[in-house]
Amino acid sequence: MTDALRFHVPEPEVRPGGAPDFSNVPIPKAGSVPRPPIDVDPRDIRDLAFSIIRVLNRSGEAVGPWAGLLTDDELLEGLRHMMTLRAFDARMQMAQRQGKTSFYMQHLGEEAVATAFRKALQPGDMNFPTYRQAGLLIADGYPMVTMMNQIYSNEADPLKGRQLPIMYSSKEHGFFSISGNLATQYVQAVGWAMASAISGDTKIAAGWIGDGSTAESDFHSALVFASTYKAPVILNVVNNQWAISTFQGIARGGAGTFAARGLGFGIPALRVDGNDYLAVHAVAKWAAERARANFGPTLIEHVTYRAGAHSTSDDPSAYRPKAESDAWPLGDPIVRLKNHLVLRGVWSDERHAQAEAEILDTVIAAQREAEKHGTLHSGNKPSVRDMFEGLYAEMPPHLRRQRQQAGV
Amino acid sequence: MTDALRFHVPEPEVRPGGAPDFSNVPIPKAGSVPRPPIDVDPRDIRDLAFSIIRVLNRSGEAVGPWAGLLTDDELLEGLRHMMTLRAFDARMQMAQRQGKTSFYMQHLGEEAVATAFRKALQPGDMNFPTYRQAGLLIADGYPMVTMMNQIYSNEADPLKGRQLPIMYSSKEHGFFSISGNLATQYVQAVGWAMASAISGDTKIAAGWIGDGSTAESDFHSALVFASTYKAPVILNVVNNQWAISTFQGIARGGAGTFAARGLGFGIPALRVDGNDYLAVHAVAKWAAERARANFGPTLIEHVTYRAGAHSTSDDPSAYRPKAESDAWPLGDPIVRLKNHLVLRGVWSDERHAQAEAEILDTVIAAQREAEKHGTLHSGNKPSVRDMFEGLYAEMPPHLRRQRQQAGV
Amino acid sequence: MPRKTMIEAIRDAMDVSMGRDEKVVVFGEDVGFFGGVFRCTQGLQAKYGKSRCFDAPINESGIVGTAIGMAAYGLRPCVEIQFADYMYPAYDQLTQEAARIRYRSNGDFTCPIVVRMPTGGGIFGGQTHSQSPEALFTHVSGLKTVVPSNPHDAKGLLIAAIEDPDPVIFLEPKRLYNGPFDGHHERPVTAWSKHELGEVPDGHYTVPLGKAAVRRPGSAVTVLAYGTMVYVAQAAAEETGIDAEVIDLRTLLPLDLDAIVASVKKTGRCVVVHEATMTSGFGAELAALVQEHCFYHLEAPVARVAGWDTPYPHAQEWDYFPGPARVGRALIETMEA
Amino acid sequence: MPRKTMIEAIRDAMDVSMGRDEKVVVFGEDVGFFGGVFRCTQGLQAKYGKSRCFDAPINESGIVGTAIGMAAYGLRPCVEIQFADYMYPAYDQLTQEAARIRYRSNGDFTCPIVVRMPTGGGIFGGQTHSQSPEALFTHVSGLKTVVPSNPHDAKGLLIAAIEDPDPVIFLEPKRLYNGPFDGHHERPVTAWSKHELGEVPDGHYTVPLGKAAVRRPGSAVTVLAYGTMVYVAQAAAEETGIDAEVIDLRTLLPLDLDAIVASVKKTGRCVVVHEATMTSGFGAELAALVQEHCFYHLEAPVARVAGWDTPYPHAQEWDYFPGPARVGRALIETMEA
Ligand SMILES: Cc1ncc(C[n+]2csc(CCOP(=O)(O)OP(=O)(O)O)c2C)c(N)n1
Ligand SMILES: Cc1ncc(C[n+]2csc(CCOP(=O)(O)OP(=O)(O)O)c2C)c(N)n1
Ligand SMILES: [Mg+2]
Ligand SMILES: [Mg+2]
Repeated sequence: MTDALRFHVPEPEVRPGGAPDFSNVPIPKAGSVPRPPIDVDPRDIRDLAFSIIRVLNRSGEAVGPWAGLLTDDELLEGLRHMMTLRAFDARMQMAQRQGKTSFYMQHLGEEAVATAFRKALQPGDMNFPTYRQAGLLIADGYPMVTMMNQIYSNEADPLKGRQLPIMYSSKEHGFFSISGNLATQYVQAVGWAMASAISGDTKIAAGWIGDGSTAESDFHSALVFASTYKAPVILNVVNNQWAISTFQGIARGGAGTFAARGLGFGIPALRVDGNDYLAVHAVAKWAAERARANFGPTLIEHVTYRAGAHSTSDDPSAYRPKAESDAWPLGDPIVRLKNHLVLRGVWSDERHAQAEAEILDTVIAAQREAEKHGTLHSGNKPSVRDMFEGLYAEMPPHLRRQRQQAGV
Repeated sequence: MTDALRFHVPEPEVRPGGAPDFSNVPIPKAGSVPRPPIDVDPRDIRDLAFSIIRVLNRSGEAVGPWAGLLTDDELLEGLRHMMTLRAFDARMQMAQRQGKTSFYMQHLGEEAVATAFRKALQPGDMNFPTYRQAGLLIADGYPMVTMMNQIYSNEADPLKGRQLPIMYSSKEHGFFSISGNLATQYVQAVGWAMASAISGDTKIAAGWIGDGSTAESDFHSALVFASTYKAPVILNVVNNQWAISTFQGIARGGAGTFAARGLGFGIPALRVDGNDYLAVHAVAKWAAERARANFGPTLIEHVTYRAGAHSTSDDPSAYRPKAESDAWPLGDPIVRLKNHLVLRGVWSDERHAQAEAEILDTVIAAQREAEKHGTLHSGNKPSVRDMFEGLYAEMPPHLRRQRQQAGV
Repeated sequence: MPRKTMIEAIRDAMDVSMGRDEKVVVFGEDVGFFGGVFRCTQGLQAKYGKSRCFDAPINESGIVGTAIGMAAYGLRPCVEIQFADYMYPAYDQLTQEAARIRYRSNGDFTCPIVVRMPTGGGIFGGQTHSQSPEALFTHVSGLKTVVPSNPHDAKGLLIAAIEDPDPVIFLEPKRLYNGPFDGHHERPVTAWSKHELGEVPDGHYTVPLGKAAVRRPGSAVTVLAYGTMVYVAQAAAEETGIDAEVIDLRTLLPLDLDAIVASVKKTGRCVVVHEATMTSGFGAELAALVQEHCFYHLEAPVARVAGWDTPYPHAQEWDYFPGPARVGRALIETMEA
Repeated sequence: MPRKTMIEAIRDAMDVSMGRDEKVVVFGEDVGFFGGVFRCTQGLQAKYGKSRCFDAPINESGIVGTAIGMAAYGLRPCVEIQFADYMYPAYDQLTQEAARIRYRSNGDFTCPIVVRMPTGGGIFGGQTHSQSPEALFTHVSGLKTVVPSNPHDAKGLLIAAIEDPDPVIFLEPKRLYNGPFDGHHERPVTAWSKHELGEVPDGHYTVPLGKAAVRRPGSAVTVLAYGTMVYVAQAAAEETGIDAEVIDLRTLLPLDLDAIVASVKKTGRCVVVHEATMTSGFGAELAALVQEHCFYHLEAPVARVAGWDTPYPHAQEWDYFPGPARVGRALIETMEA
């Protein structure tokens, strides 16, 4: 007689009330994963999908074959970008609480991912980001005031109040207009990269997706097209362990890792310590070189942890232990890079504290400047006319009638 | 300076006019692939996704660890099923040419896949087939007359003329209503299997998809859900090398095989010689046992060749060499099983010829019977009332009004 | 009688249904442990176990696709799409599969599923948390589409939907979750505890699909509305002093055409309101039907008030929303026509 | 002037566009080497190379999704969905992405793509090769929707669509591919070579989007039609002897409302016809607009003749199809009303 079937629903190790437990997360030693040549046969590096590339060790040293790509100045700049992003987040989070905007999403704990990645790209390359990659803009020098204008939907909002806060767009900075619909843009990144190849250009694209969103179908579409046409694209999965209240095990299912998804497509798949600025940058650089040299796509899983709430509408204490973030074994990306720079003798606690203060001043100054243009519920706003405009290159008659009806 | 990017479009080895070439298709020796225990850790059998499980060797012997599951009588029955399906196809193909129906799709060269698979299932299990698995019905004893009534959309059509020819449905025979939309049912199979597990039942499900259709997003959905909830489902990919005019390389991209797709989900993935009745049956049985024993899903890639046209609307000579089918290295499934049975001394050329004639008679008799009920353009038809009925359990008022308007 | 919010009423409907029929299962994104981002499924996993209420991967097509398979097996899945704006990946499964399985298999297989989704704007959700896609469902033969406007109906309609033998799209106007909202966003929010339709009987009851309700009797003009717009229409009637009859359609398909025709024949005028984009919205169908069935009784063209033909903007939310001022203007124009 | 089938005209439009602008790329399922299951792209790969015309994986969402990315890069993709019935997996990309990119980025990025798809029934294609989903596009702000009815227009409209700076849905009535079909399926097929609208000028020309054409002038009643129904309407007019003015809308969005209103004000009566399912079909929008803009000129309710509210059946295809008899009856009833 056959036993009855049982229904299996994956569960996180602990829930609120329990003690955080990451003992099941294997963390390879920094420097232990080899760096293959960029023309490697993807079949020869399948194991990289199950390891983690790390550069900074516990003592703050940069070790192993992925180390040594960045100068001290570049690292100091990276530190500043991460600190800026964190300060920016804190202010905007507060601005939302003060009713200056409707919504905000922060990057706490994940600052290294996008900031380090951005520096591996070249001008003209294009990112197709999710809502948690503002680091791309910060690291590319996009003005914070403009970001805030967008968040406030004020009169200077470059998107005219049409988009939700943080759904930035900047072609100039290689940052594709963010969509609120998850995963849709992953496959668009592949299309952009295909277009670059079709045009005999040298520019590459990067797609971004969260761990939870890899479950969406467009993730598959992206891999199918990238694999088939060897598109010059970097496919990033930011595994921050959570998708709102849902732990990564629901999206990942029985696969050991998200990087493993690449194996079924013959796409080289690497996992990287997402809280290690140097590692993220080195892996991104490797993938960018591959793409630009016509070797096709690379899948990168950035292993990190969403230390904050999903968004200002979320309270994570309802679904995970409060202290889970402190127990995260890969540490804090800012602290780790700071320690490394201190160890190298180019940074100190004092300079760090000073930089923090300076950065805060800059952010606050930007905020003051932005608020001169208004915030969501006060001051000047994008006009009602702006609501009707810009949908089509030329306004069709029915919309013109509606605009007249609206009296604008 | 960076070189310009190049756009890569995969191409089949040969096109019409060229000589068929399958030298790039590695065919392992029959009997050479081990048979793991059903509780195997999927990580330990990743190589099975790149090999081919085969039982019948070139001499017609059944060899290796996957052999020995079926009695002579069962094999003889299997042969009869395949021959019946082939004869059925030939008659229906002709019937379409004679204008008795609008459309037909045959299974030529792929007869082993569904017929052998069906015998590994138990009553109550449910298939979610594509349009190329009529072998499931034939092997389960579903009446050919009923199939033909459906194909003819005649007065006895169990689907009342509503569905395209060959889009059968039979709950009783574990055959879910076929959809004309590719891939949609793959994930439904997973849902059915989840329901069985939720209910503490012992029944399992099987999903079916073609090589080309694995590119569809629902293929991904199915793998995500099956992997996450360890659903008792067998996920079949029938790789018959072609998707209408498109060779399998477009869907497969840079992956070596379609089975490889399972690796990214921790789902055991096996490739099987789809033209080998014994191998298909043995692999199906293994997967069914796993599913029933709560070990979750299995992905099976059936390696076969679509020897005929895609459908009656298609002419393959426009996109592949005419003789390509003869060059297919895995041979013809009927010939191979026949040879095996002859070798075993339970069959002969004479009996085969005789069986062929008998089967043809049976098919023709069924056809005569079906044609008594009419064919698409002649004889009695499902009524116009049938068009309005059965959309909802109870006909809503607007449809009642429309039916009255139509005067029925 | 106990007063409940619409969220509590919806949760209660699932609770009652799960308690009565073990074939009812509930799943969706964040629906299990956490109980849904709007908390509509809170407590159901704890009460009925992980096999009856669980978290799903973020894949709407997979959620609906597996629900269809479960329904074919014999379960009665009631699934949640986190926002109606995210139903598009599931649109293929809903329209090409769920809607057609009974028909194409001649009843061999059926598809009793309910797909719940929060709909509509008014929470500064921008273009991806504000959509009202009802017309995309009413155009599809084989689906039923329901839009409750209050806790009492929400519970009764949801139980009826779960018990219905066919697929039902259940659109929940999220701006009504916590109170009847009449479009006056500048005023304090009213709670359901202050409203008689917040009274939700305990236990099992149904509100039948396909029956409209008159929310405000009147003789001068008929207003056809559903969801949030029911309250906006009532407010517009009060504020203009026009004796409008406000009909809450509740179910868009099957539609209660008899109730509509009876009212319009009485009033001779009709205004149709909805929040969705105007062009090809469900209001078009309503206007077409009204002029077809009441042509000789109509004293003015059927007017439509709807969301503009643009995506739902963030900053200009209240310029987009067809509030009481715009509806009022349409009432006046229709009376003066 | 050379006469061409609609297939040849469509191919010619892509050929001309690819020749003039190397940013134009064409892809889709079976579109490359083979030239498409309806052969609309035959020869383009051979002429322009595999980088400009190629086969795509069977993934409609991926086809449209990559096209959007290409458009953002600066190309002008013109992609094929093998049948309109298979556009549903791409519906999310079309409606939530293509339609909104210009708007939400305030023009920072744009999406000049064309998505071609064969539509409509009449080839015994059953419920999955016969659909007419135009209303699902006209409800979505940001898209344009075009339905040509003859080779001349097909070429000119397709070139205009490819050159348009915004996303265009291009629906090709497959029953018209080889000849003007008036619904008399029992009669021999007419070829385009016998029809003056089969005359297709060589080289570049456009038919502007948003402009209707009067196919049959008349004074008794206006018939609004597009695609195959243009010929059905003409046949119905001839057969009933009713002096109907048949308007071929050509573009559904933007709609040529001026042409419609002018005609209906002249005739005082209107019949709207389409093949798609009636409820919430584009006919609803047309009827709503006509009664709104021509109320005081209307002498009868606007009538709709459309596909029934069921999936497109196989055996009962001609009972489903709104042929000349049904349209004729509506004309008579509208005249007698
Ligand atoms: C298509 C779609 N479905 C659902 C949502 C609602 N939603 C927004 S964010 C989110 C979780 C995403 O998690 P993950 O991909 O891990 O990204 P993270 O927030 O962790 O960066 C969900 C379900 C959405 N925006 N779009
Ligand atoms: C969603 C969808 N897209 C496209 C089609 C058109 N179509 C029908 S069969 C087919 C090829 C399928 O190839 P494959 O999956 O390899 O199955 P095979 O025909 O070889 O058995 C295509 C593209 C469809 N039916 N549904
Ligand atoms: Mg996450
Ligand atoms: Mg195939």
